[in-house]
Amino acid sequence: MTALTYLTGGLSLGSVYAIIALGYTMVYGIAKMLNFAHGDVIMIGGYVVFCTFTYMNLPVWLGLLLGMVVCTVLGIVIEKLAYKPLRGTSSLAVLITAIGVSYFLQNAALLVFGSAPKVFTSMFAKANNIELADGKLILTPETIFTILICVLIMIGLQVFITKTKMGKAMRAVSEDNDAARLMGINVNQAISTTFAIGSALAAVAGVLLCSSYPTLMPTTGAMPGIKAFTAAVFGGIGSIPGAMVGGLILGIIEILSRAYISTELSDAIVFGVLIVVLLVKPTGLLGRKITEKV
Amino acid sequence: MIFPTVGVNTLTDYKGHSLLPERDAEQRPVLEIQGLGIDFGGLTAVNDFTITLGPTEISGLIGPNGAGKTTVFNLLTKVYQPTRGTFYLDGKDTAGMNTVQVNQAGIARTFQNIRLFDKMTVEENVKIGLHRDIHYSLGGALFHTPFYRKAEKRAHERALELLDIFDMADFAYAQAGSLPYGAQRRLEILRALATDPKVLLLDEPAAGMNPSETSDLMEAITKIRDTFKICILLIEHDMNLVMGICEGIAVLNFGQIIAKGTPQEIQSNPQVIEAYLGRKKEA
Amino acid sequence: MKTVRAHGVKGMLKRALAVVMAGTMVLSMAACGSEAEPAAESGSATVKIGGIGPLTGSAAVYGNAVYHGAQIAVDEINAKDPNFQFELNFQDDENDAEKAVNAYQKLKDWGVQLLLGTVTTTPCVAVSAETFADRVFELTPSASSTDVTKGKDNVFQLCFTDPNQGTTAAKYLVDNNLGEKIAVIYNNADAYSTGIYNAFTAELKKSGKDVVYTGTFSSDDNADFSVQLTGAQSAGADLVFMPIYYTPASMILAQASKMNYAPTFFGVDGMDGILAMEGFNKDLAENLMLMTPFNPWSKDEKVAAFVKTYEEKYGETPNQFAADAYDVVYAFYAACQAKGVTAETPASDACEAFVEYFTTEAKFDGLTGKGMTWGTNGEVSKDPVVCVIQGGIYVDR
Amino acid sequence: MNTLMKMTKSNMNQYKRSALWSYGITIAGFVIVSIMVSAGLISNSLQGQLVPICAYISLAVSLNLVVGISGELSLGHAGFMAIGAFSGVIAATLFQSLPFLWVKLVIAILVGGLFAGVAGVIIGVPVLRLRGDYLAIVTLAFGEIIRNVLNVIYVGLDEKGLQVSTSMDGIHLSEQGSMILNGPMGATGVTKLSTFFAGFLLVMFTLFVVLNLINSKHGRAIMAMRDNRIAAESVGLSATNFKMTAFVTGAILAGMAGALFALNYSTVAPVKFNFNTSIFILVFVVLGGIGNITGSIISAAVLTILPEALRQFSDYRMLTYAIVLIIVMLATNNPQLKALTAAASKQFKAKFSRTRVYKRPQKADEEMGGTK
Repeated sequence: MTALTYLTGGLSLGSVYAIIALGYTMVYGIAKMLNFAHGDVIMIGGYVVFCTFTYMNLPVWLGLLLGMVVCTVLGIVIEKLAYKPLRGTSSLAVLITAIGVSYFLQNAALLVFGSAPKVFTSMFAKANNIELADGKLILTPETIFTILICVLIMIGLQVFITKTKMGKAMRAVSEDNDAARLMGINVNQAISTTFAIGSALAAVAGVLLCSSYPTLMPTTGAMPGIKAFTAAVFGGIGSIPGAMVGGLILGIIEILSRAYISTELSDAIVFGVLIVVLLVKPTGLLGRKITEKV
Repeated sequence: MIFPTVGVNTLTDYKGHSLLPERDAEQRPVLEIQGLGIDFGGLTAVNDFTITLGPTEISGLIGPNGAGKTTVFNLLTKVYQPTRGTFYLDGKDTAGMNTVQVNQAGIARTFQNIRLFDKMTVEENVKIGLHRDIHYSLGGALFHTPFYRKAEKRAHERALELLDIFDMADFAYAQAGSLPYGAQRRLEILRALATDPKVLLLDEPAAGMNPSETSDLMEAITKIRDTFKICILLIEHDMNLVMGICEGIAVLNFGQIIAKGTPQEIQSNPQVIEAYLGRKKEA
Repeated sequence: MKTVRAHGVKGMLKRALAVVMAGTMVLSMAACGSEAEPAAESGSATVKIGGIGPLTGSAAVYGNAVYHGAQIAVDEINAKDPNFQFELNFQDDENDAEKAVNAYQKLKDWGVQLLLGTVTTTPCVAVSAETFADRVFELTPSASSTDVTKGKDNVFQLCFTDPNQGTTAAKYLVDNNLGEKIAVIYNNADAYSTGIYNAFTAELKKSGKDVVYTGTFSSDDNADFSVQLTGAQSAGADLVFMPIYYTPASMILAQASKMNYAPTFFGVDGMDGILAMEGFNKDLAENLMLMTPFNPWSKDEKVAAFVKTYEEKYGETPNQFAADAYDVVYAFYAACQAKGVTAETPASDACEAFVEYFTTEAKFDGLTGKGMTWGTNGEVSKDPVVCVIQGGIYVDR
Repeated sequence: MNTLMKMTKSNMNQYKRSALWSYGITIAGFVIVSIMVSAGLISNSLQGQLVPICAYISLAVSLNLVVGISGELSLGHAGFMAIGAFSGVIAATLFQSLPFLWVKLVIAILVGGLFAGVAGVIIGVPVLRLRGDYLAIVTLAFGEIIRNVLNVIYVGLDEKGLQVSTSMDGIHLSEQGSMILNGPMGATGVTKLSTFFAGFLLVMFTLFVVLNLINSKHGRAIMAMRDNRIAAESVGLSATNFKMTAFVTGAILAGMAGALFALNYSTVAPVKFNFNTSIFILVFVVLGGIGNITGSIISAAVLTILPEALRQFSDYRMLTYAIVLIIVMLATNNPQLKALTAAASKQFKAKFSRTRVYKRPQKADEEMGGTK
């Protein structure tokens, strides 16, 4: 039974990674940039929703909506001010700028919200645990809802990018920026939309992250951000189902290695598995093979 | 000379079927390609590509756009591993070799969309081709020992010699990317030549050149063949060049060889005229 | 608490505005390239106290608490004593040894006479090596490792040392028969936590008891504790010792409650502050035991006054970091009075005088203990207090 | 025209020219700062940063070898720094009894470089099989693994020799013994050995190695691989060998810098060498210009001082740092601004330089080969 308990713990952690990884993979897939500030947008989303709960006493759905709006606006503003001017330059320059944005968001949050950690009230505080096998195996509502929402978002995104006009434009941009422009696609608009969606997802991810692990600090987004990014690469960055699968597997590996091998070395093991996977499948579990034209 | 090897499996058979000038007929072919083919996701890009080249001949590979000419080059340099068939270089089977090994075995190439090392100087581009001919260790490199100095000096002289072929020694220190288009093409040829190949593959060497540059190039290609005693296979759309210097020509259409022969034979081949020449507009 | 919240909203908006202002300021500064002098309100001669601690980064909460606590003490003293003025210059070290040494050098340029800090252990070890060489007196409110003071006669601690806390905690548990089976969850990437853990297990072994389960985590992933808690639960532990800070502890309590696991939780001084966390469900901490020198709900007059001022000024309940820092400043004040240290005293003279004072005559009453004295090794001697949380406040045991 | 060509021919090798700049700036910086120090013109704050600045310059230059020259984005450089730092500290403690400070320092730095180099080989083999962003994420992973593993390494020393274990319980020291490495607490009570002069020498050594490597057949091959892998392979250069050379050299130099850095403080903990530090070093490289060694030197020095210089902003210090970072990145990389500066420098060059620049005719960006 303990093994199953660990497994559910892994699912719970993995589902949080998965939902953050979706945002990473979305932005990487289309804008071809590693948005290292994504974890911090999640943190901002968490704070905004925290404020709506604690200070304004808004209902859950309204708070979430507000958080999504704020994050979306934030995402678009960041994209316009910091990333767009660098479009077409070396990806390293964009990477460093993203890190600058990440520093900025963390320190801005520190000044605005203070350094003291806040405790986030779970969105699902009113729901009950599901207890199986005489209470030995417990599934928290956070885990169940995170996985459900993650699957819904995954399907939604998949439908969006395959079926809608904007989604198709985004895919075209991801395939070939210049060709897409020549075909009359507004590349800037497509990338902005990508950031908007990614940031809105960040708000959702922030709420789910903080519901499962309720401490909120200016650095809250940093480590889950890196882990989720690893998950996205693990699953094949750019692939939407890959992010989901990568996140879940990474969470389970992390918890199991903590439980059965070493709590000290669990991070090393997670990263070790990532390395092995990439050596066997250089573009991740569900990633597409890239060939260079000669 | 492009020679049909259908039914010819051994190298000794080659002599008997050679249509080459005397000088190559007595020698073993340098490149023997047998039934080479590749599929991309079920689509056959090149199929049953079979030709044989003598050690000092200049041959042409022509065909309409999309016929698979560059793919043949990519197969010969193992940028793509062939789905079917193989080729022998100087009698040695190349199956299982990669790009690097094929070059070390003696095949060098140029690229249709020039692939120079743009940010480096002209001389350095040639020196990179000379790499395996420059002998000093990593220690020599890190501490610039006398071995390093001597070897670098020799390499420098050799690079200038090569540059002289196209009269480019004066541009030795210019950035390769800043050269005019035609000069870049010539530099790429020199870089390939620097690796001391037995077979030189030129992918549209005259593209973007004006007629006078092209005629200089024709002269230079012949000169290179004469000086270095190597086999040259080129892809070219400029029919004056192809008909002017090639001793044998293979015509490719939809990945299949539709004709092989001397320039005269090709010019009068009705299939070729229909598939290729007939549609060609004089530029 | 309501007033605190109202303050919070307003404060936040204010601070948000300030961030925007800062951005504009940077731009305008870049444009005209002017140099802003640090805001020094130097009217009369002041004794210069330098402070170092993390004001940004993941440990910012501790540094800010120290900064705020010390500032309150400085303001009080300056208001009270017209003949004696302190000036506090507090520098950020991001909880990094390199940055802490940089901050210290900056303070030297400023003319620091007394050093309050540094707040966290690793930076403190690095800085104390410098102050030892420079002969600058250093009293840390919270860096509790013995490495901080080892071999340095000028460095003193106001908090308990880690081994001291670990040993005391183990003794207390055994003497009061608090747990049959004891588990430990600690942060193995943190000097403070590891130090207490090592002393704790060593002491426990002496009394013939064993730890049934040890779970570790590292600062970076203090998010998921399901493995550690499941481990403790399946080992049948009825007491979980947590020599960790309150942020991860709050997570542990929340997750344990979800798992229906309710052993006795026992924390150390790092646990103080858990009740002040905004949004924390205090029911989770019911019956949590902790060793803390500071109880904000204490009836003590001085404590009540400090808590009131702190809440008014910073909108949150002070924790032991703030109280320790407050005490450090008052200890400085007492020493200055006793040894006649003034703005003119060079740092090295002040250092020798203070070393003598602290090792011989000092007997200091503060918020975090009565009759504190110091040994030549720099360690403080004061009584540990074990509290239990009941009804959302600390109750002495 | 003809004379111009002749001049081009006799022009100095571009690497030699940039090498002269790098050495020149380093030496000039050292001389000026040394004079200022002896004249007492320099603040404690700046003086305290001299050794870390030297360490960061070495780190930036060595990372530039990997990122700029070899063209592989490495996000785990701090890992090599960590290995150098801790092995250096252990070596310095082991050789405590040797007479001269500088002998101990040199040994520590060499040991640091050696261990980091070994790690570089072990890590390089799998890492360099990957490409692009996947390679970057694997270097990040290795950086984190190194730090994670260092967190569980305990090293003690007594008269019987070194003891190494993965936990405190595994070390049984005699009375005279002491711990050198204490897991997550790292090393405490380190004797400070590093000096500004030693730092200067390490920077010079780093420059010597990196610049010589660049200006050799190995360096050309490394850059060829970076600029156009397919073309490089077509002339018979095998990718992994040369990338490995750059990667391991970078690791060794980072390890040496790590040892210098660690021996400047009385304590060093694994947490120092986290992802943020790797990024910090990468920022130097990117801001100084990818592949530009002189740029790395300047940006490492400036960006190390900057957060300290921003202390006057107190609460807004790190926020200001972030804003400055973003603005500088935008200013130096925005295509429009870049075109402007390029035009200016071209005019400058036309006046003062003898380098011949040909304008490349606009060619249609035709894709190669009709077939795929």
